[in-house]
Amino acid sequence: MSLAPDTAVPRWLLVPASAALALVAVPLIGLMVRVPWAQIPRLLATPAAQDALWLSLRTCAASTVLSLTLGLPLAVVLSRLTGHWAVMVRTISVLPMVLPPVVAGLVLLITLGRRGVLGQYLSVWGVDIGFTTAAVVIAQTFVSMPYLVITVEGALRSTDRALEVVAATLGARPTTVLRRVTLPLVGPAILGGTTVAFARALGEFGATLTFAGSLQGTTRTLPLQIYLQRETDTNQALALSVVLIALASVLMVAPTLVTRRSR
Amino acid sequence: MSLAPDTAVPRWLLVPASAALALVAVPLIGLMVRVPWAQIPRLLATPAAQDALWLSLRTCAASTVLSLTLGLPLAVVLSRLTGHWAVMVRTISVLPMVLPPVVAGLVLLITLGRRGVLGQYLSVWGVDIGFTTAAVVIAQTFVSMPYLVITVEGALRSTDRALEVVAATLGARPTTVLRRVTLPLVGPAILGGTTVAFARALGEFGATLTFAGSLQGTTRTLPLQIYLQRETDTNQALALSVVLIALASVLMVAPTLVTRRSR
Amino acid sequence: SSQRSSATLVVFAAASLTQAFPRIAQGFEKDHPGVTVKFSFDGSSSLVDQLAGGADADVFASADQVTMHRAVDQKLVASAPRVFATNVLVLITPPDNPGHITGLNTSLAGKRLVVCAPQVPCGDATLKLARLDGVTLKPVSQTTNVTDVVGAVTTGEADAGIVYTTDATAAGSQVRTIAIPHSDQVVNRYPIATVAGSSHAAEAQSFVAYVTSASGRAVLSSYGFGIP
Amino acid sequence: MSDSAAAGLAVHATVTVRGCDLHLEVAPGRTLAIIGPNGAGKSTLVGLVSGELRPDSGHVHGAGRPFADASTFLPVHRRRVGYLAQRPLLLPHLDVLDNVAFGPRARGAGRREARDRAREELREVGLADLARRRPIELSGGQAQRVALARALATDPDIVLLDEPMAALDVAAAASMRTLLARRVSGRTTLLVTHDALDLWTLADDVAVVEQGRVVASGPRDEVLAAPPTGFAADLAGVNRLLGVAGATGVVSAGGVEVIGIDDPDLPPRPGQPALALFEPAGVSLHLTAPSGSPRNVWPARVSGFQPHGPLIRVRVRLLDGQQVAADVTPRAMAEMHLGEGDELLAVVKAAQVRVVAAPAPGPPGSG
Amino acid sequence: MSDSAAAGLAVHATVTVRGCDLHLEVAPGRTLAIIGPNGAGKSTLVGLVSGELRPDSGHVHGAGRPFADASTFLPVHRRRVGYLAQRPLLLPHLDVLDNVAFGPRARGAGRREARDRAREELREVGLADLARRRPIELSGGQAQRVALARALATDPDIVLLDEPMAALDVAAAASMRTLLARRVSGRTTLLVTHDALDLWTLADDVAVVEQGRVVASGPRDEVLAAPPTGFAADLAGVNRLLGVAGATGVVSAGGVEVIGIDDPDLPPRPGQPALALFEPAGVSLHLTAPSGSPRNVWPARVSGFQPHGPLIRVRVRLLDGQQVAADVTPRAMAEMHLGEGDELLAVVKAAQVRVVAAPAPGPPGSG
Ligand SMILES: Nc1ncnc2c1ncn2[C@@H]1O[C@H](COP(=O)(O)OP(=O)(O)OP(=O)(O)O)[C@@H](O)[C@H]1O
Ligand SMILES: Nc1ncnc2c1ncn2[C@@H]1O[C@H](COP(=O)(O)OP(=O)(O)OP(=O)(O)O)[C@@H](O)[C@H]1O
Ligand SMILES: [Mg+2]
Ligand SMILES: [Mg+2]
Repeated sequence: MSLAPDTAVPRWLLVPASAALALVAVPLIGLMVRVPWAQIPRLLATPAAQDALWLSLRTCAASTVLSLTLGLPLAVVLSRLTGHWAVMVRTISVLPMVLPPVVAGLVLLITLGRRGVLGQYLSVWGVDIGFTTAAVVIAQTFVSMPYLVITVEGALRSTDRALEVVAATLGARPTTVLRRVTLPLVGPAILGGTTVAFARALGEFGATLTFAGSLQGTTRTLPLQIYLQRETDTNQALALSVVLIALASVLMVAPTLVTRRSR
Repeated sequence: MSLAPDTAVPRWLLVPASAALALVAVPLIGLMVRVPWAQIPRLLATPAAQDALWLSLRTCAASTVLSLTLGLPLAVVLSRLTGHWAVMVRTISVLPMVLPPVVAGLVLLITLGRRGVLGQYLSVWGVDIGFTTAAVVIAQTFVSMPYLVITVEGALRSTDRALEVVAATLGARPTTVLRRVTLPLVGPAILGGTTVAFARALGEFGATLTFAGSLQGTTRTLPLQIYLQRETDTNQALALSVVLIALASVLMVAPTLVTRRSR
Repeated sequence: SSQRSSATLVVFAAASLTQAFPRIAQGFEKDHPGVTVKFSFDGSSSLVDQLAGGADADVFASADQVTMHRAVDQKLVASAPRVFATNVLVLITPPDNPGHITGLNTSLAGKRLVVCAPQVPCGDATLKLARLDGVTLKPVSQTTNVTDVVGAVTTGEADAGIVYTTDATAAGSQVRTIAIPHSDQVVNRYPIATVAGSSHAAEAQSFVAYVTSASGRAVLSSYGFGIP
Repeated sequence: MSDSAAAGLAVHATVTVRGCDLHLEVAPGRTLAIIGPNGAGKSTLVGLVSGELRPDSGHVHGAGRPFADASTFLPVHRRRVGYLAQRPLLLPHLDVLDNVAFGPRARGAGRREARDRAREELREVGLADLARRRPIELSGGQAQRVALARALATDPDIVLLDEPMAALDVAAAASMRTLLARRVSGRTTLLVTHDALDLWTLADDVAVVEQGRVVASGPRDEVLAAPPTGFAADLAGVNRLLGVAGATGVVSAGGVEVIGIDDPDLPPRPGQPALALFEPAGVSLHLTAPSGSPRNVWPARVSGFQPHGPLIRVRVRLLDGQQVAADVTPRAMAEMHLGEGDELLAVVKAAQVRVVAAPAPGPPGSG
Repeated sequence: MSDSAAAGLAVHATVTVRGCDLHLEVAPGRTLAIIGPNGAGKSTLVGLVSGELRPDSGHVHGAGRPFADASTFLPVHRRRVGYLAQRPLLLPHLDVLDNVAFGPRARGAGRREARDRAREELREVGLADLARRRPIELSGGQAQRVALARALATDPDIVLLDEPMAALDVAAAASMRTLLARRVSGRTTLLVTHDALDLWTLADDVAVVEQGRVVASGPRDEVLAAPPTGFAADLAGVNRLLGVAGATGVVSAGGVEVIGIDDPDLPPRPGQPALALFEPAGVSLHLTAPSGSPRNVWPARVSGFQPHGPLIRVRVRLLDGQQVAADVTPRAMAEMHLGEGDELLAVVKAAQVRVVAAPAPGPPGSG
């Protein structure tokens, strides 16, 4: 409700902080002002929008789970590496963040596509990834997992290792230490990283379009639908964007409410 | 070089961690295999590529500086907020991450554009942001600053407040505490967050295209150039992507090398 | 067509066909019961990249012939491409025309003009047309995508833009359209072909036939396309 | 040292979540030792003065300035307090020298000057060699000594020491006591301690905190001469029986009559609460009643024992539950075959028992 | 307690960055107290056994199993050690009960069972009430007691206690000593301490660590009877002068002849190193030579003093720089107008000086 009493923040800090908030909030308010609210219900009733919404939810859930299952272990291992290895592995892990999404899609396509470097062999085995819902999930995971990895690794590096040692002296095997000490200690960071990864996946557009195509009900997620809508009517695209923003806000606020208790 | 000796990571963790690394690394390797290396020097010699490269560097530097100046204060203030305010401010700060870049561009346009909610007044004062390099910087900051804010805030929340109190008893004013205790304590997180923000800005495409347009030397950054290149020749686009990746890698490894000493 | 009662035809079509093609498909589906048509719309060259990447598609409709040639060169299409529609360029401004643009002439000087980049078909055509008319354009942005040009004009961000007449038609009252002299000499042609390796080759063939038939043409011209 | 260092300290404040309602005053320039059990509220008291805690009600005044009341809250950095916490709390990103130089720097000294001062303070705590170490490379005791050097480097008006020597070795603690005695003299000082030696060495006054309240406070010698609580008696190393004064030299306490000698400085008044005080060394234990002169012979039951130097300290419980400690030789212990729960007689010569008026309950400053 | 608890502990290892080369053995079931100055390497020794540190060379064996050598490194969780560090290190995301239940859970107990056990251990340390608190809501001493309960809840083979009572109040420390004495008996235990009381209460053996080396170790009574180093003498509270034995009862030490009585248990041999040991209370200070019987009259110079209970402990330096402590009354002090640097005579009766053979340098287990 207010600034925590035990630590004073310099007053002047509120100036740049407000500016930062304004930079983000003002465009969002602009959107709220301009958006044709009346059209939203009708728009949401169309099968195209419903398919897109539902597909987005499913794929984002899947890619977030995938990001957690693979990304958390990577973050833990990464936080234990030192020297050149750490720099190398971290750089690789972060690279998808820097790729323009379209390039990310292209890179996936030339690798996992039916004629791709790896995909051609998968294809022989009857596994075709490109242009399926699986491709959407892979594209989303590829671009969003790095955000989870980098957030959690940073937090892990600043935890007190002595706590893990103490847990081990109490008889906890490495797996138990991981589950009951290491991960809970960085709980907020995991929550934060997951939120960011989910958000990134939900907004993912370029890589999905390129690697998975845009087929209603199969690969046309909400951002793709918005993009398509824009070809015909910018206002409708904005209206759908509001739906996306609302969805994202709810999904981001929800875990905070759940964990408020334990803070 | 190896896992730190004082804490054992469960062995099985290496399996999902390797899978995660593979998910990211394999497509990048795929790119390396397919890319027409021979074309790169010739491509880099073209004025279009050089302009794009140079513009990307300048705008990303500017937007990173902007993200730091505005985003760091926001992160500090945010880390001190509690209750509903914290949830609200954090959600707003994070929303740009979830917007598909094209929507982000649209949102900026309807706000800061010539007829935008705010832009129409700016326009009267003779300030036209659209289609200028400034628009590129704003778009990049809008989409990338949230990554910095969220990373640093997470780290700040897990620092030991008692250290700040002790510094204050030693006579340090809030500003001094901030500069000499709070921020140094989350140094690695700031570095990480800045890297991520820089990376996101470097790869930014959709918002820039929509809000700033695409004009060689003024607003056509490297990702836009890659996108355009792809219309004529996908291979050349891939070649330019490699340049982007190399650039990003260098910029990410550099700060790590500089700070290696102080770890 | 009645033997295979259920087939889903996937059509890869250029983004500028987003509105026209679903209408055509409605008619086609009525004529061919059991066949469902699905679309994937994107920039033509993206679609070629996707086809090259192994996308499962049956029909490919490109917005220009150069891109279709790339598909042909990579042996991605099965049939000889057929031109089914044409498009010409027009100048558009916001409805209130704040820049007082009168045409592709000196009224554009110092105004914000947005065009397509020369690397993409509409930009290539724009360049040719400007040469024909003896004007040197000083655009503030050269986008990869016609939609971005339309967007810049409808939001009022740009004073003028050069787009296809179909785009102007689709934008309706959001823009004012000004014809450009000699535009009929720089015609953009839309070719269509069936995709190599299609599992519904027969249906694909009939869809191509339908698009080039009278009913297909009728729909296309209602969206502003020219008929070859 | 600034002029305002001459002004004292007053705390009259509550901290509800910690169940603390603390009232305390320290005269200018004096050192007050705070003693009390774990969780009593000692660190809370210190936190109220340092500015780490904000009182829920009441006020805190220090060095002549209001630190906190209903309307004001003086920020920590303007209180000019030197604070040494239970944990060293060194800044991990600075080396030892810069940790100590931090205070002078923050108060406006130049880098050179601050570092010179820091080097001097490090020399005083005997750690000049470690100036370039990182805090993580220090042992527990070394870290605490650096923290002390840091706290003293700012010439604070008020010094807060929260168990500053808990982690120090005997030799270091001894030299630190000498150093502290010199450095805090003339400064208003709060010292939290569990060590009786600190009381003798450093304290002018003593306050006893129990269960969130200051239950007694006063000049050290008075408090130790008549320990106001069992805890204080424990710390002072004497047996303390609380009862009611009867005839001269007599207290009804421990369910028996205790006979001793009235203290002329703190004479008990008949019918009023009084304390009987005596050393554990003066208590002997017998299985049968002794025949000699000792006038105090109390039935008791053994509640525990532990080695105490070359002797064994046996704790026995009297009829009403009050405890008495007796130091006996291992040989005596073995001869009596003592075990927990055994019944015996505790015997003390009347000449060894001092009878004093019980200090009034509650702190002097309260109400 | 498992059978392997009967096996002892052996450390012969180096940790280069900390400048430590430590050699030590603990017999099965015995409690070894480790004493030494801050930064000597005590925590390092403990870390080698807990598995927190890996030796750079050498080996560590515990409870009959190799803990670490050139080829093996037994992971921490398989060492079955109970470890109580200098900091409480409670897990911040678990409440007090679950912190204590952590060990039993990790060793396979069910949730119910583990919590029952935890409640029991909390009761033993007197904190059953705080079971549902978060670690951040505890005072310093409370946290340390919870950490102790947690360490003991796993029935470890080997117990490592690194200054476990530094943060405890007198009463809590006393009851903790009783508790520890009961709970660690029969278990091989390493106890780092700065408190002489711990030696008397808990230790069977004592090892002295200085500058990264174990400079002496042996049964407690032997070590305290003839303190091998000045540090150990300090801790034991006796004066110790190192010299060379001459005729019976004579040692050349402190630049003078010290006359005393040879200890029959540890008789010095002429020409060999010997120690003269005497209590500070037996030393009197004079400005002029006394006329009476005392045979030891040494010129000295005051190097410092501090209150010590009702007395004042004066430290003086002899001709060769060795230090002697003398306890004098404040009155005597005032009458002599003593100040730092003053020259005077330190006088000790020969009957109060015990002369013993100096213990051989180096640890028993080394080489
Ligand atoms: N952050 C907190 N929130 C709630 N209660 C707390 C908090 N910190 C301490 N307490 C409680 O407040 C009471 C007083 O704590 P305080 O730290 O002042 O004790 P203390 O006298 O310093 O004890 P110790 O000798 O163990 O350090 C204790 O009962 C403790 O459990
Ligand atoms: N992480 C570290 N890196 C380098 N040196 C260290 C580190 N930790 C401790 N040291 C040094 O190693 C030596 C031994 O430290 P150790 O912690 O074992 O001392 P200690 O005997 O436990 O002291 P104390 O009584 O102060 O706790 C000290 O000189 C210390 O400065
Ligand atoms: Mg405390
Ligand atoms: Mg230690």
